[in-house]
Amino acid sequence: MLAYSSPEEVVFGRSKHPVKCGFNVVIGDGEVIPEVNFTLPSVKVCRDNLREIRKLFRDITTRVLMKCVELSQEQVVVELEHVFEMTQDPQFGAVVTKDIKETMAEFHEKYGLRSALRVTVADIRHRTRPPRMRNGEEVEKVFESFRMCADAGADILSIESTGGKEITDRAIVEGDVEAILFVLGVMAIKDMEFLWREIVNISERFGVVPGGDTACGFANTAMQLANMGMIPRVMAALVRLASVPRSYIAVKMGAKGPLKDCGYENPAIKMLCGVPISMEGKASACAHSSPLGNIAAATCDLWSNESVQDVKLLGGDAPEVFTEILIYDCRLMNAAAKESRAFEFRDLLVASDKYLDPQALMLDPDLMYRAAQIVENVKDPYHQVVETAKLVVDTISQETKEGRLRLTDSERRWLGKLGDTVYNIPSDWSEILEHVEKRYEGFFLMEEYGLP
Amino acid sequence: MLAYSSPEEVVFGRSKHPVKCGFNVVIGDGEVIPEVNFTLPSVKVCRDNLREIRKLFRDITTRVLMKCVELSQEQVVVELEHVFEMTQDPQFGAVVTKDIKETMAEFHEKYGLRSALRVTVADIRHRTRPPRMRNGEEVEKVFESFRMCADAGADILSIESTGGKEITDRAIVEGDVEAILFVLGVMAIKDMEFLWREIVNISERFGVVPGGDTACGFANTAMQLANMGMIPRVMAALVRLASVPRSYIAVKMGAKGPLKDCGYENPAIKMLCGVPISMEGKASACAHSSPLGNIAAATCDLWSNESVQDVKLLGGDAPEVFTEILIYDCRLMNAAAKESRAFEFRDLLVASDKYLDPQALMLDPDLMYRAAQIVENVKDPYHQVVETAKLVVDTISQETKEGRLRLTDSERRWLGKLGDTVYNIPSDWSEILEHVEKRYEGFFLMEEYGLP
Amino acid sequence: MHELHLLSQAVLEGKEDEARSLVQNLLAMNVNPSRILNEGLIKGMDMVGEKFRAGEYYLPEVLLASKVMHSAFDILKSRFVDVGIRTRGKVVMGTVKGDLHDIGKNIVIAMLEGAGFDVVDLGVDVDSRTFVENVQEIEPHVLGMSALLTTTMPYMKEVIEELEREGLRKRVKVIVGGAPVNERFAMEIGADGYAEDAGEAVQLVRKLLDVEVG
Amino acid sequence: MHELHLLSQAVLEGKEDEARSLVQNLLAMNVNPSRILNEGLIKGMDMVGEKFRAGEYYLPEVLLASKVMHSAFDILKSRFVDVGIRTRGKVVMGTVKGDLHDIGKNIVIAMLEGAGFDVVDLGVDVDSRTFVENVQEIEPHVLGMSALLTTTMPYMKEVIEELEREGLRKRVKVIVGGAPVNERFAMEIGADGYAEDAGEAVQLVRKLLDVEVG
Ligand SMILES: [Zn+2]
Ligand SMILES: [Zn+2]
Ligand SMILES: [Zn+2]
Repeated sequence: MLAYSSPEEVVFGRSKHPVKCGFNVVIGDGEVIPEVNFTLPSVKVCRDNLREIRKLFRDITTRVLMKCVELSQEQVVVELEHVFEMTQDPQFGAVVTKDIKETMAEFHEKYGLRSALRVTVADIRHRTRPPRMRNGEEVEKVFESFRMCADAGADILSIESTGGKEITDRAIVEGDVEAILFVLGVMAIKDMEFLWREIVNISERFGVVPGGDTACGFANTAMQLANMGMIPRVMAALVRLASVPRSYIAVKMGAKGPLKDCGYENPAIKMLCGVPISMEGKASACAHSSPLGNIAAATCDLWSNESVQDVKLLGGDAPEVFTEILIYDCRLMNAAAKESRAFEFRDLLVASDKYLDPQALMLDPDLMYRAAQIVENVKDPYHQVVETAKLVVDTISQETKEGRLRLTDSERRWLGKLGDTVYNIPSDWSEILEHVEKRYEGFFLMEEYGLP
Repeated sequence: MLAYSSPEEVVFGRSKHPVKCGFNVVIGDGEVIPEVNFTLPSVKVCRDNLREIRKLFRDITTRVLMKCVELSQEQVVVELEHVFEMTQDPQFGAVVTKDIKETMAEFHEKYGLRSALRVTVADIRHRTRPPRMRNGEEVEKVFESFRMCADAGADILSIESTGGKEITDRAIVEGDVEAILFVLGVMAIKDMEFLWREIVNISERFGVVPGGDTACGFANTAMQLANMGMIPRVMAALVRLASVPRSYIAVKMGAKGPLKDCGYENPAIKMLCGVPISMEGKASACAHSSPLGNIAAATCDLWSNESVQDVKLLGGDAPEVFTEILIYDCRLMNAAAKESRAFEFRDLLVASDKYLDPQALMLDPDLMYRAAQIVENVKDPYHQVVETAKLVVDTISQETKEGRLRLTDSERRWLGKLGDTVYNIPSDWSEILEHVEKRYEGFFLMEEYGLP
Repeated sequence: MHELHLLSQAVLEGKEDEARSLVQNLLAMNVNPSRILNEGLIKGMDMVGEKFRAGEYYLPEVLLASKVMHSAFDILKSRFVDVGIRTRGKVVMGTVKGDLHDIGKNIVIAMLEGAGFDVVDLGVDVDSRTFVENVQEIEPHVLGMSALLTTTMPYMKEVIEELEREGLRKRVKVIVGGAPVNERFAMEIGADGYAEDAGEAVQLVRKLLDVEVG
Repeated sequence: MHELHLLSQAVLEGKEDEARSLVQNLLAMNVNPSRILNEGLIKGMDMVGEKFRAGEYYLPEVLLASKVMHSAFDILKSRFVDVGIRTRGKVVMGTVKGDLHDIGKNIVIAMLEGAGFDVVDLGVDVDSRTFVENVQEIEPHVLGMSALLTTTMPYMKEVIEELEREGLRKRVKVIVGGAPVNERFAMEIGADGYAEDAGEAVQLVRKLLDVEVG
C-alpha cells in the first residue's frame, strides 16, 4: 500500500514520517526548510592547503547561517558535498565536517538557530575504469568516509551513487535505451542494495540519519545533455521517471530521508513510503539550468540550491545570496500552508511548468503517483522500470496528441523510437545482458554487481 | 481620484495604463515580465577598452536572451544601467545602447522574442561637491546622454536621480529626520520637477517612453544601513514610505512607467495613476539583501534582479542564472493569474513578509494605498511627506502594540523618537530650511534647487 | 551519380550494411576512391552535421552515422595506402586530476572525430605527468583539458606550467572547457583557447589548426 | 568619582552642554586632565561602542556621542599641550575614481575617528595622483580605499602600483573595502588588508598599527 491514498494528498512541507535531527530540526513536519549547498571557489583541494580550505568552509557556513539569523529563518539544513579528495582522504572530509558542525553549534547556542548537517560522500568507486564497486580500496574509502563523517558530526548521510553509470554514460549519448533500462532495472538496483545495506548499518551504529540517494548520474546527466540539445528531451524524461525504482532501493534498505535534492524522482518515493524529500528547482539555476523550476517544489520538504561556489556578488557571496533566495521561496510556500492554501499553491507550482517540457511533465504529482503505483504493484525492479518507461511514452503521447504538450518534429520522431524500444523490450533481462556484455565490453565488471 | 477605488483591486501583472514599447512588449497588460539587469565584471570602463566592453555587453545580452528562448519566455525587458563613465561620455553610453538593441533585434527576428530596452542614465550631477544640479557641465551631459541613448535605441528612459542626496547621505547616518523630510518634501521635489520636465521633453522628441525615477539614493541607502545595523529599521521604513511624493513627481511631469525596479515606493504611485511598475525582491539578492523578498512582488508588472555582475557560476554566467530565476518567479505569478488566483497569490506574497520587518510592512498594499490617498488629498508635497511619515509611525506603533510586528527595545525607542519628530515638525518648511542651511552648510547650493 | 547519393543517404540514416555494400559496388564500378570518400561518405557526414545544428538530429544519430562512415571507410582504406590520407590533425584529450566527469569530454572527442580529427583519450583523473608524457610521445597539435569542478580547474594551470618546464608549451595548442571555466580563466592560465560547448570546441580546434571547414 | 561617572554618562547620552560643564567643573576641582579624558570621555565612548555592538545603539547615537566627546575635549586640549597627545594613528581615506559612493567610506571614517584615529577624507572619485600626493604629504600609517562598483574596483590596483612606482608603498599600509571587494581580491592586488564592514575596518587598522584595543 502506498503511504498516500491519492496524489491529491501529497504536498510540500508535510511528509508521513518526518525526520528529526541535528540541532532540533524537524523535516517534513509542516514547514519547507531551505537546504543550502555550497562548494569552494576555484582553489585546489589538498592537504597542503587544508588550513585555507577549512577556513573557507567555516567562513561560508558562518555567512550562510548569519543570513538565516538576519532573515528570521528558524530552521536550515546545510549540505557538505564532498569533492573527490575529501572521500579519497576520509580524514580530510571528516575534519571539514567537524568544522561545519561546530559552526552550526555556535549559532545554535548564540541565536537558537536550528540546523542540521547533511554530508554527501563522493562515490569515488568509478575512479577506476572499469569501476570496482564492491571490492578494493575505493569502496573501503567510501565506507570509511561515511563512518568518519558520521563520527565527526554529520546528521544525515547521503551519496549520489553511480552503480551502472559506466554503461549509461555511453548508452545515453548513443541512445541505447535498452541498455539504460537494463542498468536502471538490474545493475543499479544490485549496487544500491549492496551500498545502502552498509550505509544504513553505519548510520545505525553512529546514531545518524541515513538520508537517501539520487539518480543524478543518470537522469540529471540526461537532463543536462537535453538542455544542450545533445539528446531528445523525451529521452531525458524517460530516464527521469525510470529512475524511481532504483532510488527507492535506498529506502527499502532502511534510508529514512530526507532524500537528496537532485533526485527529481523523489516525489514518487515520498508517495510510496512517506519519507521527506529534498528538491531543487529554480533556485538551483546557480548549479544548472532546468526546465522545471517551479514544479519541482510541488511536494518538497527541503528546498535546495543544489550547489553554488563561493564567489563574490554585489549583494554578498553567492552562498549567502542563494540562502536568501531559498528562504523567501520557503517563506512563500509556508505562508500558503499557514493560510490553508498549500494544495492550491502546489497546483500553481505544477501548472507553471507542467507543459513547459516533457521533463517537467514527469514531475506532475499525478504521474509520479502512477509511477509509485507501478513500483508498488510490479514485483521485480526490472519490470517496474519497463512499466514506468511505458507510462512515460504513453503519457507524453497522450498529452501531445491532445495538444497540451508541444514537441518538435525530431522529439516526436524520438518518442516513436522510444515507444518501439520499450514495448518490444525482452521480458527477461538476461536477454539484454548479452547485448550489454557485448556492446560495453571492458566498461564494467560483472562480478562487481553480483552478476553471473 | 486614485486610479483604483481600493487596494484590493491592485495586483501584479495588470496596470490601468499598460505601456507598449520595444519589440512588441506590452507591460502591465496581464502578465508579469522579467526585467533583467546586469553589469560588467571587474573591468575598467574607459575608451581604451571600449572594444572589450562592447563585446562583454553584447555577450551578456546574447546569453540572457538565449535563456529566454530556451525557457519559452516570450517577453523580456533588459535594463542597461549606466556606470558613471557612460554618462560622462555620452557617446560611450550610446554605443553600448545600440549594441544591446541590435542584439535584441536579432533575437526578435530569429526567434520572435519580444523585448524592450530600458536605459538608466547615471546621475553624475553629484560628482561635484556641492553638486551643481541645474547649471554646468554635468547636467548637460545627463541630458545629452538621454538624447543620445534615445536616439541609439533605448525604449524606456530612467534615472535614479539624487536631488538632495548631498544632505540625506549625512542626515540619515546622523538620524536628522527633520532634514530628511525637508529634502524629500522640498528639495527633491524641486529637482524632480526640473529634471523630469526635460526627460519627458526628450522622450517625446525621440518617441520613446519616459519610464520613471526611484528614491534609491534615499530609501535604499537607508535600507542598506538598516541591514548593517547602522540605523534603526523603523527609520528606514519611514524614509521608504516618505519617498512616495518625491517619486510621484516624475509621473506628474509626464513619465508613463514602467517605474524603476529599486523604487519600493512604486506601488503607491501605481495606485495613484495606474502606471505599470517594476519591482525587485528576492531575485535581487544578487545585488543586495532585503527584508521584503516576496511582498515586493505583490503589485509588480516587471520583476527585476536589480543588478548582477557577469561572473561565472556552475550553472552559467550570473546574468543567465538570474534570468532563469526571474522567469520562473514570473511563470508562477502568471500561472496564478491564468487560473484566476492572482489576488489570492498576491495575498500570500504579502503574508509571507508583512511582519518580517517594518520595511516590509511598508509594502503592504493597504498601507501603500493610504500613502497614495495622502498624496492625492494633501496639497503640497512637503505636507504629503509629513503626513506619510506620521502614517508610518502610527502604523508601526499600532502593529507593534497589537503584537503582530515585533521590534527590539532599541527599535521601539527610535520609533518614539521618530514620533516626537514628525508630530512636532514645523508646518512651514522654511523654518527647517534655516536648520538645514546651518547644519549642512557647504554641502548644497540653494540656487541649484531654485531656493531663495 | 545515383549510387554516391545513396551512399550519403545510408550514412545519414545510419545504415551500416547498406553503406558497406554501396562502397563495394562503387569500387566494383571503378569509381575513384577519393570520390567515394568525398561525395559519398563525407557528404553524408556533412548532411548529418547540418541536421544536428538545425536540431533535427541528436547525438545518438551523429554517433551512429559516424560509426557507419568509419565502417564503410575501412573498405576504402587500402586504396589510399599509396597516396596516404592526411588526418585533419591530432588531438589529445583528458579530464584533469581529481575530476571524474567524462561525458562532456567524450562528446567533444566524438564531435572532433566526426569532423575528421585523430583523438587520443587519456580518460579522467589525469595528472600532469600523464598529460606531459602523452604530449611528448604523441606530439598532438592540440591538447584539450576538461574540468567540471571549481576545485579541479586550478589543475589546468599546473599542467600548462609543467608543459612549460618541459619545454613543450610552444609545440602544442592548449584548449580548456567545462562548467566552471570561461574565456577569462582560460586566458589567465595561459591557454590558447576556450570552448563553451562541443560544437565550439570543434570550431576552435579548426581555427587553431587553420584547417578549412569541411 | 561621581563627576567622572556623570561625564561618561553625558557622553553616552549625547548631552553636549552637560559634558562641557562637567569637564569645566572637574578642571576647577583640579582633577588630572588625563583622568578626565580616560575615565570620563574615553570611558563614555567605550560604553557607546559596547552598546553599538550589542545592537542597542545606532550610528546616529555613536556620532552624537563622538561629537560630544570632541566638544568636551576641546576644553581639555590646552592642558595637554605640554605633554602632547599621541593620536592612535593617521589614516587617509577615499573612494576611487569613477565611483561616487561615499556613505560607506564616511561611516568607516566616523568609526575610526570615534576609535581615536586621525582621518583625512579625500572624498569620492579620487584619482591615483591625488591618493599618492596625499600619502606623500600626510604620511599616514594607513591608506583606505573604497569602491562600490565592479567597474571601479580595478582602480585600486592602479593606486597601489602608483604607490610602488613612487617608492611609497612600503611606507603605508593599504586597506580596501566595498560591496564587490573581498579578501581574495585584496590579496591579489597586493593590499595589506580587507574589511567586510566598518567595525572590521577599525579592528583591521588597529591590528595593522598594532594598537591595543581601547
Ligand atoms: Zn546531483
Ligand atoms: Zn548536489
Ligand atoms: Zn537603485
